[in-house]
Amino acid sequence: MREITFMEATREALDSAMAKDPSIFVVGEGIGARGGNFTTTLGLYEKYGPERLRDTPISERGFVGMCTGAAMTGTRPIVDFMFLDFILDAMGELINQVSKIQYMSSGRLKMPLLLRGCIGIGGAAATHHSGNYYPIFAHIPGFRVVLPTNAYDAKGLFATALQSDDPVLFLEHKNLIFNKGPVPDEEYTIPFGKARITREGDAATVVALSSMVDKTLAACDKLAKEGISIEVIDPRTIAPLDIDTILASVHKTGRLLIVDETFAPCGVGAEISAQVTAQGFDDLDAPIMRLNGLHTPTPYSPPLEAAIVPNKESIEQAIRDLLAE
Amino acid sequence: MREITFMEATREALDSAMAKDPSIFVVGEGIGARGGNFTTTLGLYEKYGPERLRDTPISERGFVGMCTGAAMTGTRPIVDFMFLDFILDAMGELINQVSKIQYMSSGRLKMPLLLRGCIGIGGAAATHHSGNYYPIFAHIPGFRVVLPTNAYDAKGLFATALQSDDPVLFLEHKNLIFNKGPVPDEEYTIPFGKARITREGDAATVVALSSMVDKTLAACDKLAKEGISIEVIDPRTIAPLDIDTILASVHKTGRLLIVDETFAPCGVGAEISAQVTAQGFDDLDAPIMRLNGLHTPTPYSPPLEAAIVPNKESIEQAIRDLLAE
Amino acid sequence: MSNEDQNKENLNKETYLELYHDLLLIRRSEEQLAKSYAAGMIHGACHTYVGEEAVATGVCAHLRQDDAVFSTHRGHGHALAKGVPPREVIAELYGRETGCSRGRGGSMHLFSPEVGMMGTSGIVGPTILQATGAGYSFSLLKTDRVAVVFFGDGAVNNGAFHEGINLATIWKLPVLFVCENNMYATEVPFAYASGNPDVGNRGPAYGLPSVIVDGNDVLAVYAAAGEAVRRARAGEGPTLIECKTYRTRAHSEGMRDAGYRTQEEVDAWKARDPIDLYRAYLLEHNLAAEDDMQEIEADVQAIVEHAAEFAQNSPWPDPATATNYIYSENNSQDHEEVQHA
Amino acid sequence: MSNEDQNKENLNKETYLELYHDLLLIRRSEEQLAKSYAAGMIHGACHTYVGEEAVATGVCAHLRQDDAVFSTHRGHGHALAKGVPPREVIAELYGRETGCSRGRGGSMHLFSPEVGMMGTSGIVGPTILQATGAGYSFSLLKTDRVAVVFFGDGAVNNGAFHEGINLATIWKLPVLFVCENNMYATEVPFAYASGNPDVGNRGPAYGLPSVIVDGNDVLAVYAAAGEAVRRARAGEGPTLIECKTYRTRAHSEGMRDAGYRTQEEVDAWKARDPIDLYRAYLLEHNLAAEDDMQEIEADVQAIVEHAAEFAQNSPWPDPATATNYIYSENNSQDHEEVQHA
Ligand SMILES: Cc1ncc(C[n+]2csc(CCOP(=O)(O)OP(=O)(O)O)c2C)c(N)n1
Ligand SMILES: Cc1ncc(C[n+]2csc(CCOP(=O)(O)OP(=O)(O)O)c2C)c(N)n1
Ligand SMILES: [Mg+2]
Ligand SMILES: [Mg+2]
Repeated sequence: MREITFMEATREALDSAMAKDPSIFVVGEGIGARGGNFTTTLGLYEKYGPERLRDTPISERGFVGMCTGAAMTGTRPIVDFMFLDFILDAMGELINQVSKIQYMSSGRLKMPLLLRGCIGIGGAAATHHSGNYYPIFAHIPGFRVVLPTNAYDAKGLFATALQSDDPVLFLEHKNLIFNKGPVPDEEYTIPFGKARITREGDAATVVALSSMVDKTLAACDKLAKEGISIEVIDPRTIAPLDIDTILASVHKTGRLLIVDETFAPCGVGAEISAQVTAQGFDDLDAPIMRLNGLHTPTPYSPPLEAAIVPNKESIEQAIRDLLAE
Repeated sequence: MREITFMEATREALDSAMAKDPSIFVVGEGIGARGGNFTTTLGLYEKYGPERLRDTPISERGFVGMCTGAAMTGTRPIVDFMFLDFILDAMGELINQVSKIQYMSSGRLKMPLLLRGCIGIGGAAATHHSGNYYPIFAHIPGFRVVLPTNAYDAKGLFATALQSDDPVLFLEHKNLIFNKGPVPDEEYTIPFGKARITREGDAATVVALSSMVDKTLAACDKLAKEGISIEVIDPRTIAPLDIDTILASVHKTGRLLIVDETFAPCGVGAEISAQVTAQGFDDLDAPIMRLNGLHTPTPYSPPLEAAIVPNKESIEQAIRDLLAE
Repeated sequence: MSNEDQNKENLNKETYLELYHDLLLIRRSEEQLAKSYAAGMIHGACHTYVGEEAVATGVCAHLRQDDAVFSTHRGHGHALAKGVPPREVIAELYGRETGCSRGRGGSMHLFSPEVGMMGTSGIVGPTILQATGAGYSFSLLKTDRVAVVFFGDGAVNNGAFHEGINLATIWKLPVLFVCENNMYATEVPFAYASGNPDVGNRGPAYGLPSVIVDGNDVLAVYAAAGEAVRRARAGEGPTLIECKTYRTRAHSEGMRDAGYRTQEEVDAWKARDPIDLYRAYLLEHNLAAEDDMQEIEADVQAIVEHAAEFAQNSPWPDPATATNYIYSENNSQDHEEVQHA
Repeated sequence: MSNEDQNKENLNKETYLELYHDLLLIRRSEEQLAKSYAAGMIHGACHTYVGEEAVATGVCAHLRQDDAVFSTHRGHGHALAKGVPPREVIAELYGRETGCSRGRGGSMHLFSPEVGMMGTSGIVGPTILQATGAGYSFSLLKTDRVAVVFFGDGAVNNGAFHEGINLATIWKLPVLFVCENNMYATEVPFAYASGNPDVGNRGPAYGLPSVIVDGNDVLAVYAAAGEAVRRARAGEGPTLIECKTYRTRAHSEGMRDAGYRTQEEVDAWKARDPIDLYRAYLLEHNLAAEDDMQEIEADVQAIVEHAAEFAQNSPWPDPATATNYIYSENNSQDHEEVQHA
């Protein structure tokens, strides 16, 4: 099968959806003629014009609130934040309005609002350009939160996001978006709430999020050489969260590690641990472990930056520690 | 000892601190001559005047950002949000600036910013006036997060908050602030990160947050009549979190339930569960359970509102279920 | 009445009487809600619109059902003027399943998309942006629909005002930004909270037309809104309208209303009650007869009384439905669950 | 030079030369950073100030060390003008422990409170509010210190601009709001992004004085800033100053600089290079001699070269210190930990 990048894959899904549905439009800084700082919309301005690929002023709160109203009145807006960090200026709109309007209108209004942005630590982007923040959106009712990890999933999950009448956060890790992978030409969707078992194994289960999936697989390759077989699960969406697939795996392996680049406290790993403890307690042969990035703002200097993020070696060690329990 | 309300207790701490330190000032809507929608500053305007009790326009982002700069330049601002819900418009300032400036300045700037607001579901305040949101601030590095539950603690914890050079969120549940309790006249502080064992017991440990403490104690009184003795822990601060006291209790009881009015996913209960599973696994005789408010925006109508919050009966049932495990 | 009488267009009698009907419907509904609040029938906050009726009435008279209105915490009048039945508004504040938000919202969350009432908000600011977005939809979809947002003077100092007006201006969106300047945000005077005591003179800073109107003069509001709606439908872009008006009751029911404004000030504004002024104006200029108006007064009285009864007799929402409607996918399914519950 | 030459006050020779020195120090430092970036010595983004030096230079010439400057993602020039040593700026971009933020910040997070450089921000907007807060501190503490914020045209459409300017105005805070209008936010033209192509004419909307200045004329900036600083120190409140200027390099180093502006436009502005203009002006009016300036040029060259060497030879931060400084309580203790690590 042909191989294209993660970002090309989402662009394909976006292009075909925009061709079919004239009510879809995109707003963001530099997403017009420039095609997006991360090439999210490259080539689409020429096809769909300035009204549907709308360059904006630096008014994150303003255009999120605007797109909220647009989604209430018959169009399907996409907000392209470039760096997800900029979403924080729009938190009031998102938590008090976007996530609540379907409920407060007793379902008579829909909220087909797609929010996308690049997340993640890397490239000495420093603390204003390396946020993750997805646990916040998993905490708040009303959102769908997608963490795609490869080109194939990116296309299918983005297609699903484009069809959703709920607000969706589509969060693309900076270190993944230019990775290539096999992607079918035809359109397809991947349902939210269905995890992918990325690697089968029976000694332990590792749930890895976003950029941690590839690093975990690399660690598992190494361990496999010693005959240690690890099961790796990529939830793909954290809201909804496919806890059943995780529970089934833990039932098989008896051991669970959650690897996440972002902060541990009140994070996704905590939620998964709490659910597995509550529902799979008797399956556990060892304490559930978490491996997270350090609980700190992101430093700029490369040696500091490298020190705060889990890597192949620290993941391998965490798995060994879990097996030793 | 004399009994005063929770809010009177914080006002006492605020008044004596403002009398001593002329660099402390308060901003908010209606906190001047009116004395605050929740009487947070009643009587202080007459003593300290308009510059130190500063009524503001409806510019939450603006005055939070302003107080960030003030805290960087030698004063000690207090932001009084009235309802905490309004803090969401200032999330960019809080997460990208307030929580990071000490770090980015390598500790050469301090951030003595005290943020207070009323939280909680009740009184048909509906979804824009009943937010809790504290798990978000526990997730982000850099904040201290305080959930006082009675008048005595409120005075001592507020005094500590007033001395802190870190940003502190002091979150007062609407249903607690007018409760009376014994409070010494003299000044005292209560350190952050020290839980209170509100009730001793050995059959199970219940960690209860904010408004859930009193409801849990009521449920435990009922169970006590049947000879069931439950230990109840009030963490008082969730960042820092006193996990040692919780672990010690679970070591004794072998069973843990966390009761929290707000959302379960990626919440404080999940964090406590994950830490206890990781560090106290061998002490557990049963799965750790959580009882949370339902994962939904807050409805207005009283019967709906009552249906989404844990109460004495549902807590009692949750404890019985835990003991039956 | 106002000194711009001369430059008032002549309307037909029906219109004059419809305006009177709407003014009165809002006033009597608010008076009913105040009574209900005192009687403990309303469970949360209740911000009445008494004294400001001319603004919603004069603006909404130009709107079609497929136009969109966005409002504030003080939104009962806007909902009624846009055509939400009084019984649904009152039932909502009573917390009943028959309310316009099915009891989910209460006073500050009134939704009735069926008639273009797109919502009120307990948070000051956001609906300014949402109206801008409705304007974006209407222009992208090539319709001539318009969006209107009502907001208080308190919202003017909020970033939402700045960002929303700029976005609507640079993209020429069909939006009316209607500021109800009643001089106070709760008890904080606008003259204290803003470096500029006016709002309707800020158009040049943004590049859109702006006007200052006597908000207690329904015909002055009607005239200004008419021109702004015409511009919007014609694709000429947004307009900022400041209506100078006054809230004659407390900020919200049950709240102390002292210490921030003088009795003289309140009395002076009561003497300019928009309904009294308009009624006198119609008679003085023989635009309507005493009986016409008495007939309307009787009709409105009956409507509001029946609405209150309807609300009083309406069922409470089923607690088993408390988590319905959070996600679109689940809505139908949730209903199922409820039935089987 | 500019057509307001006549109304320029006469400064003493030292001042003229200091301005020249500062202009040049910024230019040469930026040129060094551009070289370092190309050489891979800079790890994150690098937004240069080339072409805009007259703004920071003309404003900061009036500031004391105890005055506060807040800046943006394009902040090297502001830091240097406020007195941060070039070696600390360059070392910071190199990610070294000797940088002004100890390597934690990089280009967009320059902190040097010791000299009143209170920070740059990778997020557009917040420092406008922080400067307002510094003004609040200075006025509450009854000092005559002033706060200055530099921000781009892109920040003008952000709510922070609106809320910050209003707060500073109603409380008469000692703040200079200095907009560096270089006509683009990355590649989005201000003329597209704002309904009003000017910023310096917005004072009346807020109730504070505002002016439009030629941002490539250091003496024009110096004059406008001088009056604004005087007002601020005298307790007369804030001023909004728009400096029309231009960025002659790409938005950030390594970024494609095409498709949004014409070569003619770039050339026209290069022909008005603020340093060339000023140098010519000084000679023409016999305000300084050729040797004076050559001496400064040699000094600056040496300073910058040594700064780059210093940075190059500086140690990296210790990874064991990656979580220091998050909480004030722990800072000293963290240091301990580090020593024992
Ligand atoms: C963002 C936000 N901050 C504070 C409040 C609390 N609050 C409710 S109404 C109000 C005053 C609003 O004044 P204005 O906008 O003039 O409307 P009015 O009540 O005068 O009609 C305030 C401060 C709020 N609802 N939202
Ligand atoms: C809130 C926010 N949104 C978007 C960005 C991305 N961004 C970085 S610089 C920039 C353009 C800034 O333009 P301007 O304010 O005019 O400053 P200039 O770069 O022209 O000096 C943008 C959009 C950001 N840093 N912060
Ligand atoms: Mg008002
Ligand atoms: Mg610019």
